[in-house]
Amino acid sequence: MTPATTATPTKKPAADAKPAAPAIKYQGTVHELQKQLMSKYYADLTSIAEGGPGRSAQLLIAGNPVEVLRTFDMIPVFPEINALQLAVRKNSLPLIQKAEELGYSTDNCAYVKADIGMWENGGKTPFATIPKPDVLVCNYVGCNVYLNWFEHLAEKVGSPAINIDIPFMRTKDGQPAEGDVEYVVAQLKELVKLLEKVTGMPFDEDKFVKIVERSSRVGQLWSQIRDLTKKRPTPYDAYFDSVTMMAPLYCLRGTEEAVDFFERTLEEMTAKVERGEGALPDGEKFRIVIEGPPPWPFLRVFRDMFSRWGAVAVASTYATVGGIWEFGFHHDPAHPFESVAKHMIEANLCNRSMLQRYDQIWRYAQEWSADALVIHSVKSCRLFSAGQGDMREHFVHDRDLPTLLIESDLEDPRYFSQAQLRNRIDAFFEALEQRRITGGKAA
Amino acid sequence: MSLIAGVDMGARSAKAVVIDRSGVMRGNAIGRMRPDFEGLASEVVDKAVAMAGAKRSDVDYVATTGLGRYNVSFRDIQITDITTVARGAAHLFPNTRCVIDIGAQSTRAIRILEGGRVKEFRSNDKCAAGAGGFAERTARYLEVKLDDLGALSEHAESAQEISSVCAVFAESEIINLVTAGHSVENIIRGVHNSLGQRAQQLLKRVGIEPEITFVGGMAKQSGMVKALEAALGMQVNVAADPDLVAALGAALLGLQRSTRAGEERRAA
Amino acid sequence: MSEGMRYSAGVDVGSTQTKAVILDETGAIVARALTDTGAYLVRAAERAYEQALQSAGVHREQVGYVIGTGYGRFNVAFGDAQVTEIGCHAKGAWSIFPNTRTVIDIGGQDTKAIAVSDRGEVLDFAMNDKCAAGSGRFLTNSAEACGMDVSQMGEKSLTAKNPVRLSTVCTVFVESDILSYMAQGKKIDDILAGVHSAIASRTVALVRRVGSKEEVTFTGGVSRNIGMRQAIEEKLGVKINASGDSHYTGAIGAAVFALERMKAAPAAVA
Amino acid sequence: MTMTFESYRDVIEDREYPTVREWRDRTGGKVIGCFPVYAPVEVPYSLGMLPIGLFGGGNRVEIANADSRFQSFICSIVKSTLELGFIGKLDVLDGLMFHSICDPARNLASVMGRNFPQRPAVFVHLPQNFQSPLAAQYMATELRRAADELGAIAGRKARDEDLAAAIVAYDKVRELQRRLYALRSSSPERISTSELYTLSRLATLMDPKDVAPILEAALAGAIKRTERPKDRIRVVLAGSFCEQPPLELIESLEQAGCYIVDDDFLLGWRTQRHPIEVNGDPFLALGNAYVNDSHHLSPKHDLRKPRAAGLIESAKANRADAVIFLGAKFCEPGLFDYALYRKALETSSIPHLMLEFEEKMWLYDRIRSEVETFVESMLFAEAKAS
Ligand SMILES: Nc1ncnc2c1ncn2[C@@H]1O[C@H](COP(=O)(O)OP(=O)(O)O)[C@@H](O)[C@H]1O
Ligand SMILES: Nc1ncnc2c1ncn2[C@@H]1O[C@H](COP(=O)(O)OP(=O)(O)O)[C@@H](O)[C@H]1O
Ligand code: SF4
Ligand code: SF4
Ligand code: SF4
Repeated sequence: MTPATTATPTKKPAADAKPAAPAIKYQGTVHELQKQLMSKYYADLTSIAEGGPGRSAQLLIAGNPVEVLRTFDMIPVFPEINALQLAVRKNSLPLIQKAEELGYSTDNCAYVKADIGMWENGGKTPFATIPKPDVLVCNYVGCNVYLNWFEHLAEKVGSPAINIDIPFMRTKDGQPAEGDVEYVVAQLKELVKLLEKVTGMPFDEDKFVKIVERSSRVGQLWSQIRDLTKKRPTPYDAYFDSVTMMAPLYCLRGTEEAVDFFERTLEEMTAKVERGEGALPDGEKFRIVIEGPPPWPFLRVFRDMFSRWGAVAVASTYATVGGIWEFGFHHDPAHPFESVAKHMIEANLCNRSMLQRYDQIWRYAQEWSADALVIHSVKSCRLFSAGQGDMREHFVHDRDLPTLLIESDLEDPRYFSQAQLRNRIDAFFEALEQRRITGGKAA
Repeated sequence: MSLIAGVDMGARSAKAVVIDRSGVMRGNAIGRMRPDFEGLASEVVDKAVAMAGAKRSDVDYVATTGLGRYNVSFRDIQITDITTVARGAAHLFPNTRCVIDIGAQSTRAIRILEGGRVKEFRSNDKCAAGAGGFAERTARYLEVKLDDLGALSEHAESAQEISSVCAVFAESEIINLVTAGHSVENIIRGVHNSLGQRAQQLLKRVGIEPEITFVGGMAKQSGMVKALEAALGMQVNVAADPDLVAALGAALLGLQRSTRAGEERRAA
Repeated sequence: MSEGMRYSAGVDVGSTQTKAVILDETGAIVARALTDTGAYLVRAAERAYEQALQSAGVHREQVGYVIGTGYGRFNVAFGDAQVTEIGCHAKGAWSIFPNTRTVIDIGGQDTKAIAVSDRGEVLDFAMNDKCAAGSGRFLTNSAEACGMDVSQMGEKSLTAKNPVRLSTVCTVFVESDILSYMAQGKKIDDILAGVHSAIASRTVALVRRVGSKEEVTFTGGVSRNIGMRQAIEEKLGVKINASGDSHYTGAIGAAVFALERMKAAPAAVA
Repeated sequence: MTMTFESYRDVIEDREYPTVREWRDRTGGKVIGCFPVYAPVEVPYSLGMLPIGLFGGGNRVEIANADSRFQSFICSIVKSTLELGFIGKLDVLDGLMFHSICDPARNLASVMGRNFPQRPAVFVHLPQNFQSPLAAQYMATELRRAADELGAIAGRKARDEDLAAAIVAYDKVRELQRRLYALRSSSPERISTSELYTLSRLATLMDPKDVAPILEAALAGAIKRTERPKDRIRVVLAGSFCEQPPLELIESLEQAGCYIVDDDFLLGWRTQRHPIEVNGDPFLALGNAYVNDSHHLSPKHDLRKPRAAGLIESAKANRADAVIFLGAKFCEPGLFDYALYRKALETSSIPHLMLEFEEKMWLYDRIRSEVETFVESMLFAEAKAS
């Protein structure tokens, strides 16, 4: 019998100061395929930047209306994805500092600062050259920083810009207010007019419907994939592995490649479920829900901190910033504009209130059978983080769900304190394990 | 002898400089900060006067600067330390266009016009508070003497990056680095580099223009000077007593005022 | 001491100070040691452990199991296992005061409030957020700015008549607050009382987050500070436990874990 | 001036909200707390309710509970407003009004809703697509929706004629404020910014009908003042549109040698540039005024005009020597604005200084030294003593 201590044994002799890094392999064929797709995507953008044919439009992740842009053959560029790529490759800090020299504050969202820094560098990054956009479409879906960001970009790069104003989910019944959908549809039609002007192409309604149809298909596949993590063990990590799938979900939604990618992903994951193969080679001990964006500059280190404990995410709110598909929403080719509008207003995390987010998490905890909630609070993104202390209070005291709150940043490496994070994560799982051994909750 | 005293009531220490009527420094002294501001100020002035071989009654005019500038009752005037630092730096190096001042608590970049007039300045951001105090604590952790920091840093083979914005967290980062087996020299160089980069960032905000004069206690650390020069890609001026520059500037401004006051009295 | 006697040990390598404790088979403390951590954690752990062994007159071979805890727990080179200090403070506090349901641990870098079960297990914990709000370091820096020693500041704060209010709980900026107050001519005891009160408020807020069930036990180096003890009691409105061993609580908890481990699986240790 | 400023000062710093309680006792009406920046105050007022400005806890309320909900990198006003709720100071309110100004404020609306379910929060989404002809119309629809929600609190239905009357009442206050601002700009020795601020703030805590006479008297008194202008620099302040600096800080800026000739304090409460014209739908009139005839507000993202243009215009129109950006610490939208302002100010060669404050601060040494130095550097051709 193991006694009720949760000590993690040190291999003797433990002269090595650093704990042995667990050699966990997380990759699958989906990751490979995603890499291929994304490098092609970035190659296309670089080609445009270098004077090749094609057009690009910048828009933002939250509830993005990529379908409309695709209809005009525009490649969507999401500055968040560029920023996160920069962070993952540890290129973000000099760019952030460049922006701070221009007068941006340490308290501004570091995604924006990295992006501004990137434009100071002429759009050059180690993975692509980002073309000057033909149009800036600020889909103002929840995040107020979006508005600042594109206002600054409009001054900086000088492209034509439009704000698509998406009314926040503000009503008592948690539904869009009367007239909201019509208001957004009308603005989408203004966007169409603008794009016609920018591209010189007339709007092709049939093409639009086709694209919405593919988006719909992608959404359905994605929701099936999301459903698989209800299985025990979960075939993939709904936080760390989901982020791999998010880039195609936004950059390529509406294309055949995306449909193909998600069909193959579903296949691979279903096969894993049938084999009883989990996300972690040593088995899953804790099923968690993770709230908040990941610390991109330290993604791997961060993931290992959970893997060491056999903790795997079965759901994450972050994976729904672009859209929530797992609760039944998908685009409707019969009502293309309305469904794009609905996606923007109600079917994504960013435009929903904190309390709706609490409900979403609680649903995950129950339907995906999670043992705990981990809140990763990032300084940059106040949309996520402002008020997460209240979220913790709610889950610990009202829902009795063990909850851990940790802090760092999604882009700025200066806010990542490894020892401190690890200490908290270890203590949290230590306590969970201890309680499991001694049988449920004491006291 | 007629002397003018400049007293800088800094965060860590009080400094006094006495100059004669031709603007030549005759004496100086430093004393560690303590709650009794008045007594401390008096003490450093006495010491500086003694060094000048003069008597306290030879001091005609006292100008104070620094955080505690209002707390010296025997002062004739108080001046903010950005103004005095700029004046002192311009006196020592007349071609100075930018001053970077790293003291115990704060880092400041100042752009000046001829004659030492302040054109623009920036203080460190709230959370980039790593200044001299941070270096002091680093020395303590690494179990080396403060006086040796500069030389040790120069002996570094490669700098170890310190990335935290906050000095509190940078300190734990340092412990991690030691634990991971990095050499003391490399870590100190890393500390200097990180302070150097921050200083460079601040300078950029006011606009970098040579010549740059580096003042404040941190300029006593040769490695810090090297790190700043590397970050800026240019040489900087460093005075023999960089931590006395604010006090010197105060004394010089005091001289200017007392001369003018004297003229006015004569005119009247 | 008889040859066959077996001991367990806990070594708490904290951010500021390293503590070592040795227990005999009955769980009684036979030695304590305390040393500054400095930057060389492995050495600090070794130093503290050696001191403890010497003061107990125990040989290394007689110690059956050693658990490392604290910030530098992975640096206890001679340890058999490690547990986070949150687990150890809970355990340690519970072993000293069995009715403990809430632990307040203020160490050098972190402040923690821990809800503890009747078996000494961690139920929930909350820690100060990133801005190092109100930890031992804050006190040390404040003491330094006031020109006095940490071991006296608590006492001194008790004589205050008009405590000041600090505008920050940032360890870096507190010094300039203190200097501003000195420049205003405020008395040192009033300033120190302000410092204690600021940390106590922060701490009490943390305690409320985990529920503040009685009894409350105060651990960590700062629990030696009488000014902090009183300030927290006042704000929390309940008496708090603190003992001469409070500073060693983490190490004691680790040693208790080690003892359990040793008794349960002697083979694993042999 | 014949008025006792001290009493007004006490009123604006008192979180028992004495004027509001007095109004409530006198009229039996309900009170709606409006979180900055802008609130369509005419709407609740037309329903017989008193809309009041919720400008945080100031520097007297200690945050003991709210920081468990909002992290240290969130601005003070968000935390102190929540704290006021926890310590019962918001019991004087029957409802709250929020709008989408920034992410922390948006989330605050939710957190308030969860912690104080008995006090309904009306969330207004103001338009952001100012290039679209739909914006004003959308706003009218949104205000009608808000009027329904507010009407549920008031227990009556919104009527167009009541709203038109409410617009007139607030227009009167705003007109007086415009005149006070103009007076301060032309002769800043006649009315100090701390006085003007106190009056403006008072206007967020009183019935417009009650506060108008006070403003009128203050204006008349100030015009009559004969004071010698001091040798100070003229500055425009920007950045404090939401969280407000302590009054003492405003005073220390003045003492350090600044005449403040324009500012954006409480700007949401006086955002309309002209009286609002109502012909037909008053909701649409409000929408139109906001969309087409209001001051630049930080949370308004109007792509029709560069953000800094308004600031530069104001600096020029008010013959300012310099601009001081006085932004709230951790205020994301404000800090974003600063980057654009800075560029524009540099292009227009207007000297500027960047300062950060917190409503809860009460030590001003650092800020004061900076301002003193700034003033020193502007006032004298040669380095001189302070
Ligand atoms: N002899 C020295 N060798 C190395 N560093 C020093 C020495 N003296 C002072 N310093 C550094 O300078 C700092 C003090 O700078 P100073 O300009 O005197 O500060 P302040 O004016 O704020 O008191 C100290 O924190 C220390 O890091
Ligand atoms: N004699 C004492 N009196 C008051 N406070 C003390 C005393 N000794 C240590 N401390 C405080 O305790 C802190 C260290 O606490 P400790 O629990 O050892 O921290 P850690 O585990 O993080 O190293 C110091 O920062 C200091 O503020
Ligand atoms: S605040 Fe958050 S959602 Fe908004 S741009 Fe930044 S990271 Fe994205
Ligand atoms: S503790 Fe560090 S991060 Fe927090 S306010 Fe202070 S300097 Fe900034
Ligand atoms: S002060 Fe700034 S960040 Fe805070 S609520 Fe107001 S606008 Fe938002």
